[in-house]
Amino acid sequence: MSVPALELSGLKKSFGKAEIIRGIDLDIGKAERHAIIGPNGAGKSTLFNLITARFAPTAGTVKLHGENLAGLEPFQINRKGLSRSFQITNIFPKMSVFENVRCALLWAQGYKYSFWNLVSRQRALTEGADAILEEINLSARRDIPAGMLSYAEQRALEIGITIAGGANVIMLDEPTAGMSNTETDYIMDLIMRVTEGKTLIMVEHDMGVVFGLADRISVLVYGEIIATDTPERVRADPKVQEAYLGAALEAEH
Amino acid sequence: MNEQLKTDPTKPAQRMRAGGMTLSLAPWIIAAVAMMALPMIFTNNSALTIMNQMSITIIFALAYNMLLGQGGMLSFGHAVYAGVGGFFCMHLMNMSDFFATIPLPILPLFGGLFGMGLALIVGSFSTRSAGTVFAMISLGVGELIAASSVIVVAFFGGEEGISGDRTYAQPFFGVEFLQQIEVYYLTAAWVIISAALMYLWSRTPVGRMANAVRDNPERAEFLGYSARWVRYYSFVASGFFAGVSGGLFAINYEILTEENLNAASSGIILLVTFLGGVGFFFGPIIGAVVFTLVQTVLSLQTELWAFYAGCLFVATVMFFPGGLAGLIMMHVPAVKLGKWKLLIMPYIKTLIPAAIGILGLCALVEMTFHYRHGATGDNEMTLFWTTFDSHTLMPWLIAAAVTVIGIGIARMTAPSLKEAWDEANTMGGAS
Amino acid sequence: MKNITKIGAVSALSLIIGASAAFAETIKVAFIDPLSGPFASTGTNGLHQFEFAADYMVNQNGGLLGGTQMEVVGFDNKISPKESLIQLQVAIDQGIRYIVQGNSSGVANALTEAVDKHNRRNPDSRVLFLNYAAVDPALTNDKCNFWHFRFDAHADMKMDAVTDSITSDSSIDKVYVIGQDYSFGKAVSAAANKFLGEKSDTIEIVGDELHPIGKVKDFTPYSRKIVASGANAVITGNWGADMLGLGKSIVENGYSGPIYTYYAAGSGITAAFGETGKGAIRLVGEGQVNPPPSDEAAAYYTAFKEKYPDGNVDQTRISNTIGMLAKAIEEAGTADDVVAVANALAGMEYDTIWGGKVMMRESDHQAIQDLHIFEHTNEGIDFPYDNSEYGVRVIKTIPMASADIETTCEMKAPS
Amino acid sequence: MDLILVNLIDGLVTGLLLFMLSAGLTLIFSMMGVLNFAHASFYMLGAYFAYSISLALGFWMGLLIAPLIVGVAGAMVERYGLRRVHQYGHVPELIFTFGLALLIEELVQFIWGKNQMPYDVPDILNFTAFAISGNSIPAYKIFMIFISVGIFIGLLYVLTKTRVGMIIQAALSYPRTVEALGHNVPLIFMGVFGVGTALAGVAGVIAGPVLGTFPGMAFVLGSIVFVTIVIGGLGSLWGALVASLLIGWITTFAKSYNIEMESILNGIGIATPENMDDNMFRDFWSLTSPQIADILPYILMVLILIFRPAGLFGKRTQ
Repeated sequence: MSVPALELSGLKKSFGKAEIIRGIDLDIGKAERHAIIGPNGAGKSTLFNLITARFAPTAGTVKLHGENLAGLEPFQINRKGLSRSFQITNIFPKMSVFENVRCALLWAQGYKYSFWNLVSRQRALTEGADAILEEINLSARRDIPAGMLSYAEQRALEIGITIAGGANVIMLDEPTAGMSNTETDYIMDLIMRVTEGKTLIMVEHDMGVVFGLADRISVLVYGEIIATDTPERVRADPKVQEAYLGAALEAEH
Repeated sequence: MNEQLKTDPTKPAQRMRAGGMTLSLAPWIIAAVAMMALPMIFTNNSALTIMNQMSITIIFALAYNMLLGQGGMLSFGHAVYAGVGGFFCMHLMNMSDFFATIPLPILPLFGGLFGMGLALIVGSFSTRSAGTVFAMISLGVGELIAASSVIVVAFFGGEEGISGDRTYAQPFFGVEFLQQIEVYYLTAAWVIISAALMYLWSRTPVGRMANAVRDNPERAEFLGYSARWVRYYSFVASGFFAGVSGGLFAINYEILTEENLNAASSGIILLVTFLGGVGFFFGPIIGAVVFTLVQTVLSLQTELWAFYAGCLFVATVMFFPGGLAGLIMMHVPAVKLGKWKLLIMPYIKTLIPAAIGILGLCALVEMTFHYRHGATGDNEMTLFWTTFDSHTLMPWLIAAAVTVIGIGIARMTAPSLKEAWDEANTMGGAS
Repeated sequence: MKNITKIGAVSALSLIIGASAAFAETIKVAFIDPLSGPFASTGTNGLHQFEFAADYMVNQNGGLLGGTQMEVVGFDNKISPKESLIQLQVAIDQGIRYIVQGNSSGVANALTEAVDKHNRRNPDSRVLFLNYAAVDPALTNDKCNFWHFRFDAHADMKMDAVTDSITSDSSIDKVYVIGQDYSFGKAVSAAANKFLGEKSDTIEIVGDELHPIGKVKDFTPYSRKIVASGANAVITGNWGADMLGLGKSIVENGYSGPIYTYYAAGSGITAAFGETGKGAIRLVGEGQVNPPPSDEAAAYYTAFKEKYPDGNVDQTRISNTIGMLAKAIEEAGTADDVVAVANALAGMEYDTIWGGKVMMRESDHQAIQDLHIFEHTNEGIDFPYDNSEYGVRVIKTIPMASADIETTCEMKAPS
Repeated sequence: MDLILVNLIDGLVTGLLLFMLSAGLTLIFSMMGVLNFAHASFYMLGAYFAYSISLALGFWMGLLIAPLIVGVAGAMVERYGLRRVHQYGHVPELIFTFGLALLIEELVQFIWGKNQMPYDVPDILNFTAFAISGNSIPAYKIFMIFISVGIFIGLLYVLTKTRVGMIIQAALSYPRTVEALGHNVPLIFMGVFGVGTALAGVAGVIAGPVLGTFPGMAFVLGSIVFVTIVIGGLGSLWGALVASLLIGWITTFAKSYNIEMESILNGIGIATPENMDDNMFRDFWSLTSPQIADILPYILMVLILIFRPAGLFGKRTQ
């Protein structure tokens, strides 16, 4: 078997005495679409933050394409091909939509910290950014400040920024949170398109999205994964039913 | 971010700002021509000296804005980079053998390199985080270097500072820089070059990422950029241009002293930059011009210049956080819509009475000051080309009346100005 | 806000354009000193003394050169060398040929160099620099030039007088030297060590230290050390808030001997010292005010107080400066040729209303005059300072002090 | 030994004075996230108001009334100035207080002139309380200690035992939650700002007679107050107390003992270079501790920020 795209082993995280993540082992294969679900407070966002080095793990390792990420800064992890979005919209509000995307392309196109290139003169950069705007359907909003976009548009932009760098592992933290049904459909469609052939890991509440998108689903409850399997089998798993789905479904209806 | 969501998307001013910043040469050519032509209008040496001072402040303020406006770093000790650059230039000037081999116009380059050198050192620990930590480290380092300027006499020359003579440099195409006008053109050339370079910097990948890091350092990190390195690069570049302004200071004044390093100078550059407007590249330029005029010209007219400057500054922060540049750019939408003409009459109706009212208020302030602190028997004072006795009732009544009427009229006409403003900024209708 | 910009622009224009037109119907003297900021009180009081002296001594006596009036124009340098150089340029452009300045040796150094360079580069608009209070010895030694004249005794000369006073007092055997950590403070310390070492074998310097200038909030720890050292005389070059803070703290923490100093009178300091400083504060300086040396001096002081009730005549050398400049202009027969005026000033002997003579030494343009040791007190004071009951009274006089003090100056007359 | 005791007392006075300023500043910072650059200006206003009042009504009325006026002035500044600027973000707020500091200094000069004011210790306290081997401790210093400690205890009581204090304490940690609980946060802000500035006013009233009442007094003290709360840890009242005392003692002891750089360097094994006159670092070699006593807090602050950005007791870095 080939090296998994992302491999978590024995991952733990405590804040003071509270143990939020209690030992997670999980392999996510290349080009797999993987969803992580679980009740509120299960530690989904913490898990995301552990993987992307926003927090340092108390124990355990994270491997990206077989490479241990311990001790790396977020920007270093990003350069290795892992990109993420945030639960709370996280864009550059004062810069234009176009510039938001262009910034996301800079490192990937190898400009690094250069101060001898003028960004406006780089055709590949401009075309690349415009192509992504096209893809996320924001071409019409190209030159207005990102902070003025509607909420759904900002979420779309966030996804655009996340995928722009060409990372092959994409992590999306609740991409459809707080959206209406039509908006959710639009974003789902968008995710499907832009993550074609890439590894996708996402945290999501909306079961429709999860079951529509994911190849496999992990269920996280109180810092532990109680099941990892295809959507159908997870749905049928009595443990999951008991621990999560039943309660969640009840609450939703 | 929520703050941003609240901004009104119909306000085209904001759209403009983010809009495509095309590399247009026109403003640069106009600026260059204007700088060439200015000495023909203002011919005497003091005007040249004041314009040189403006130029130096412009470079320094633009360099400062690389931090504050573009990088989101608030520094309370930036004068030390300009100062140290200047001090090194002064030492170079005094190394007569070496100095005789270099033409004077390249001296600021050395200032820049030394300013950059210091920034390389300090930045290595101060740019780890922005915000309060950066501000406080800058304050501490600034105080330390300023304090050592009177202790380390060997380098800083103590309270007298160190001085030299610019004319010992190698003549530059026969020019020895004996006259102010020659120095003026040297300084002007550096202003254009530095401003252009700083503008271009803001268009490079690292310059763009400086904005990104200012807005959202965390997001920038997840795009592959280390926020710290981006800040460091901005800081070092800013140190370079600050050093250039220090070098120009050395050439202009031929002396550097403790005041080039101290907290007051660092404070003033913050004031200048914010007054001009941090949100726009050209903001600091306006700030530098206005502040230099206030400091050198208004201070000849009134002892209370600093009081007025303080009021102007506080008013700017409170009412126009975009600074003077923001005030100007507010009008761009109206101009784009071709409706700016709608504003002329309301402006005349409101701003002229307001101006008169404010002048009346200034007169009252001046008279109070004269009444309290003027010499006995020296009752006469001259204000706005009128000489009168400040100890009689009449001038007070007149000034008070002018103030009340001026501001009264302005208040009365303000609503119609508001209407005209809204109208001029709405799309559609007659244009 | 825009309006203020407008005022700025308009006044700039009117100033810059109008400036060159304003040529001298009067003989103008540019006073370049702080008129705003923390040192403004000293500067403003100095300006008043200059304006009064020009009016009282020159204009009321029929002016100069057959009726030309003298006018003192204030320029605010905010005690910044940079601003001083800008204002110097503005003054020169207004056709002013005489510059007076006194506060801060740093500014004086910047100005004397700038004047020298300007005069070399622009022989058509040469100016003279009349320094009335900056006491850095270098100004009439290594850094001397033909255009600079000093009307005050410099720091070493004053220290010569102070140490004369200390050595003649047999009750003093332990001296503590303390000063601000910058060139002047260090010069005071060096001079005190030098003169005391030369003049006496019995006096011991029990402490010699510097403190940061303008940064000390509480002088108590320094005072403790002074008291603990058993010193019975203190010498300090402090001025302004540092002088007041140090002086009050020393006395309040139990020290009872004299404090010899340079700048501890007028500008609010006399009033603020009040009873605390009585008998303790001793100043060195020129120009006797209490008791008044002549009726003329008393009349001058009274007239000044009538005009400026809140002011003090605490720098009598200002009237000497104006008096000697006027005399030199009359002798030279012109106010436009500053070289002739400078030549008339150099070597001039002048009878001052404050008693004795002032001699402007030709070799270094340093004034030689009587120096006095004053005491801060409220007894026998005819002319108190700061509208308090306290003032300074002469307790010792050194006639023509340091008349033979050496100079390293190599005076070069312009070619 | 006796001198150490005397220095401890002197350092305590300095430290407690600093604490009265830094306590107010840190309260304001914790609540509003604003470093109030004008804080020392309110201290200056306290001294000037007290001086003017003392001319008419005597020192004690000054002590009573001046802080109230300063507090009201502070509250007005919050209400009509800072609250307006608040919407633009933290940096403009900081810059606003910076401008305010300049303006207050100009205003003070406009009203009271530029000279030092003859504001003196009241006669009733103008005596030597006791002496330790020839070093007299003025009664006024003891009075200053009592006032500062009294205020500290009062503050502690209000913060820990009263309802208002509970709300403020909660607001220190969870400002948003407190707002969500329906408390009038703007009013709390105004109150805290007023109380903070009033504390600075008290410090001014009692420090004016000993440290001098002059237009530069705010500038002399201004940045050192920030240094104090940064060292102590932004938002920590205990940190402010510890840092204030630390700075008070460090500066006092550095001034009292002539520790020379040369002996330190020799002590760690660096020999004095022979030709001192030509040496680039000659001024560095001849440094003594009193020379740099008042700069030491800045060095301390920079070091702390580098190695422990949250300060001694701080939790938040921003």
